[in-house]
Amino acid sequence: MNINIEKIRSDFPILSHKINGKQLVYFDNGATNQKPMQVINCISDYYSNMNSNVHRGVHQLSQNATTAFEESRKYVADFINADSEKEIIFTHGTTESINLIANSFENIIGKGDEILITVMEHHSNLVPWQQLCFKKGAKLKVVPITDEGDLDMVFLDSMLSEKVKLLAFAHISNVMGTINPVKEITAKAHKLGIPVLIDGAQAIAHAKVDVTDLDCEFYCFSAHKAYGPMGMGVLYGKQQWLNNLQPYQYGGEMISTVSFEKTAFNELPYKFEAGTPNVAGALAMAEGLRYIDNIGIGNIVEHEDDLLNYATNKLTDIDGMRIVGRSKNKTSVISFLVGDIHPYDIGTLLDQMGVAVRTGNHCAQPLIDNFCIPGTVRASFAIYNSREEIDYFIGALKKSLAMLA
Amino acid sequence: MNINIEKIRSDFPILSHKINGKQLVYFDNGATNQKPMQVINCISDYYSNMNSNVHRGVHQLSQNATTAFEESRKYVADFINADSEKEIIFTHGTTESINLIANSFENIIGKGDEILITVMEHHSNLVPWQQLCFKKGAKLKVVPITDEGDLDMVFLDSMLSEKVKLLAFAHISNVMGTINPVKEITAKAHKLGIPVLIDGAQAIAHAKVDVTDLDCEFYCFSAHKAYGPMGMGVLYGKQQWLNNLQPYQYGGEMISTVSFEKTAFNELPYKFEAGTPNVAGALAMAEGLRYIDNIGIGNIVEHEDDLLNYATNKLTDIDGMRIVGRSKNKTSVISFLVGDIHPYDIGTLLDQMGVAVRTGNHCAQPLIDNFCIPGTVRASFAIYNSREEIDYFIGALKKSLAMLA
Amino acid sequence: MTIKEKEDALVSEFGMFDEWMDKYSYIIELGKEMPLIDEKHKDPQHLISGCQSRVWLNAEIKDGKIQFTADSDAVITKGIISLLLKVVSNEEPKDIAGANFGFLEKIGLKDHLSPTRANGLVSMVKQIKLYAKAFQLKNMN
Amino acid sequence: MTIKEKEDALVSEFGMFDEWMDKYSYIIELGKEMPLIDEKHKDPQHLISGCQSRVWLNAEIKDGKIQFTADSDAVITKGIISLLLKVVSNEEPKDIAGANFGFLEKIGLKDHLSPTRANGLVSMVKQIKLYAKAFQLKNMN
Ligand SMILES: Cc1ncc(COP(=O)(O)O)c(C=O)c1O
Ligand SMILES: Cc1ncc(COP(=O)(O)O)c(C=O)c1O
Repeated sequence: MNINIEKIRSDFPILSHKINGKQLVYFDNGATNQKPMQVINCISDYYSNMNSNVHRGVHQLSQNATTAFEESRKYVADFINADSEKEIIFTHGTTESINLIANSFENIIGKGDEILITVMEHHSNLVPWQQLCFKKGAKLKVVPITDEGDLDMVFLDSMLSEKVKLLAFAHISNVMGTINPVKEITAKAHKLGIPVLIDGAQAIAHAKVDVTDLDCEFYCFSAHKAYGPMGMGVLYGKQQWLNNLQPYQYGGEMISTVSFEKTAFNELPYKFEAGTPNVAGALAMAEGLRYIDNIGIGNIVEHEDDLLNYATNKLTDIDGMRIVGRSKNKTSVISFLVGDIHPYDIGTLLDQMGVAVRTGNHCAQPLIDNFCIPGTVRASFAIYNSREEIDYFIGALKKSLAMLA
Repeated sequence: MNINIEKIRSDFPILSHKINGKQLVYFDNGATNQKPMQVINCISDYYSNMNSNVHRGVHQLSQNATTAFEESRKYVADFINADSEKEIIFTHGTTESINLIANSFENIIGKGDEILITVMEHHSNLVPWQQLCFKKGAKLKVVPITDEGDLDMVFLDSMLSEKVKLLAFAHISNVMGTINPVKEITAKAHKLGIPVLIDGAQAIAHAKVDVTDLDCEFYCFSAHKAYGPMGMGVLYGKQQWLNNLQPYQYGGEMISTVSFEKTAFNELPYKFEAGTPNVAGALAMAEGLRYIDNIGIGNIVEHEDDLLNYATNKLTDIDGMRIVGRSKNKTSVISFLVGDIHPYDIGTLLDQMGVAVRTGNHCAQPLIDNFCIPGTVRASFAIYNSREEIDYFIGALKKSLAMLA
Repeated sequence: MTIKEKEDALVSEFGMFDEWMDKYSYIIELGKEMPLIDEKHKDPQHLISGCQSRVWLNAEIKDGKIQFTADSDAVITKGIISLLLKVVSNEEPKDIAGANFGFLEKIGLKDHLSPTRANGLVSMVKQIKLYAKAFQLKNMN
Repeated sequence: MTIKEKEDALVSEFGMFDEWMDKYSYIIELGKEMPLIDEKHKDPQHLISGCQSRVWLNAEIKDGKIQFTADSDAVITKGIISLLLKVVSNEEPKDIAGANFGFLEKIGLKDHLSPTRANGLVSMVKQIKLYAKAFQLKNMN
């Protein structure tokens, strides 16, 4: 192992907290992960030393804030290997990134057209397309999955057709951890000229993301799932696509000139960034990604894979254990059920012992319904988690099960 | 004076900074104001001690974060005297709040309908309505202003008609500081059954805002102009209106149940809050408003009025001075021009002396065009500014003018 | 026993537990003893919308007193419901309308009733009060 | 003088100023001496889109060397343009294409050329290079 977990843990102030008198074990990383001092300090520093509105000010504070803001954009562009920082639109999160494209596609989608998604989508990558289809008389088609939780590629092939105007799917499932073969699927879609949008919310902190290699048209993610702040996210889009799409919101920097009769819009990326931007958010997002870079995404994947395998083995030993999502290709997300015990009961007792997991449908209700289950308990790991924490969790889980038996 | 400026200044770390070797004098508060330690610490504390996704978690961190998040909503509701916290939609700023309503009005506005705005609107309260009108074949009508920068009430009366489906205007002009007679105008509109949206971006930190007293249908503002964080704002809306409007973005907490065939939306306020909310932002926004409350908005207005009068008198003594916006009813925003000197030149030289002002069209290009000027220099004050700073600014301005003469 | 007395009794019962495990085990036990809602009432009308576990509630009036029955698919939720019902069941509508379940705080379960909790217990309490009010109105007519 | 030599000359001239006021006064003076663009060229084609002050630029070739003229409605912008033009005017296209205006950093004006600056000077530099390239191509034909 190339990483020093103790050192990493000491970067995260919240990890030393006690919950119900017990040491916090934070396994709810799929929902949001914790923030290192570097990111927290970045926000404080920004507001203590350089806070200003950007782009239009002639004074130094504004100049410096603008420079830092645009350097953050460059950092993000490099992080996902985009061609240009013009392709990086700052949004407020994955959900907004997806809604932006869904809105801008109103001019592109028509009656009888199809939008293709998959059974494993998060509501944020489902409902925007569903509502767009309602509005435009188009059809939402859904690619099924196998029992293991992999996309059914045979179905996918048969569902790709000239009618499909967009294929939108998750890089990584937030419920099952399945890593979809993004590059392969994108290539299939491109053969028919279908643009591809990837929901990278669960991937950005857990896998190498290279949009040039993937060759997707759009890629979306949130800062708060990548050691960064809440309320900040990214829409990556290929320039020729972004140039052709209509703006989403109006006001502020996205305007070039305006009279009461007409408005000319600014160029990329500003065309899609209305209102005062979240400068602190942009800096802190870049700082979160820098945190990943400093450890190295390869090292992170290796460590999290180790946790995944370690935990999966231990869980499998438990009587009545059912792991939902058993793809050969998955990240450190484990959803499970034990016998017919309700996930809520397990989550509540684990909480008493300081272990934070998520329970429920994880904003992927159709996927949960697909398995005919009431929800799952989900443990999802991040760079600061350890085998010791998993041992403790397994002990706590066994205690809970004994109480619930 | 009931306030202690030295004490207040010591709350704002950035105010002790030097710019170009000179003590910073920050008069760009109309663009964004600076943050007190209380707000900065609130963000650090949140990420160090309680960070979690909200609403759906059974574990303690999530419970605590959810409680704090909803208490912030309650604080905001009380701050503007809303009936219920259901009327407080968290957005990312004024611009998004306005765009949300513009989008949701797509079902309400039709061909031949009119939307009424004023000449003094910020782009964010102009372009969304202009584009909505383009899209729906409606007409954008613009209420003119007097030479002093007041709304022309005679014109307003004549332009209000059954055709008008919405009246949208600024509580306070960001260029001229004019305080519009909001309550009176709203009552006029209501006589014809016209709903009213108020852009409160410049009012929230500088005037008492009481939405129940104003009786407006919608009120919008940004946290970053009220000592709070960037990337956070509010849309206040009357419940019966919000209930009838369609959602804006889809995904996350705004969904109640979902299948591939249909989606049921959550109740207010969640219906309009898609995606992971900015919990830190909500807490810090409430903290910024609490800062205002602790000083007392009455004391703030008194202090800022004093600064306004003091500065206006000193400026008026300068040869060739033209103050743009001379309403009897204005806040501490002073836009000016001197002779035919370009605002950019003045701003650049003031910056050399540590004085941060804004120059240009202040995102209100049509208003600037209305006066046939190239833009203005704008000095705008906040609670932490002082007469001494104004003295220094006047000296620096005179030096600049001598160089530019 | 009045509602107040029943609450006090529960508080002193729970006072015996030093360990959260004993407390929760007892809650789960109590859930098992709760008068269950008739299977035929487990329908959408009796379902309380909570985020994760499903909760059903029914109420009938007998000799001027309300008899509650309920169920949930999560046993801890069920246990806590049973605590609520222990206190209000077999009481008159007017007394139920005034109940505030303050005892939950004393036995360290208050957060289960917090409005932000994903178990629907807040809606459960609302529904209990609604039933009480409905029967009150009926009596007056 | 080569571009490099002209840059060095400016750097040493500005080296004389201890005070920012003297520096900016001098910049403003230089702006007044700049060869102004013909009024008839102050049209949208010659306008450089900058955020706040308007800037016009024209270029003509004479004996293989480019003669630039310009103007701005802001005198400081005008002064800085005059610095740029002092260095590149009357030079051959190929030399101008290679200029990087590094001297601005040495005289403490670099931030005026930052891409985030609201004065349009970056677009101005781009336009200077475009002219140089266009004339280079023309020469080759
Ligand atoms: C009057 C007015 N309206 C709207 C806005 C837009 O606010 P924001 O950029 O925070 O969305 C501003 C601030 O720039 C403003 O002054
Ligand atoms: C796969 C997936 N897509 C989309 C989202 C939505 O992200 P956000 O809530 O940050 O907008 C999430 C996170 O909850 C997710 O896991």
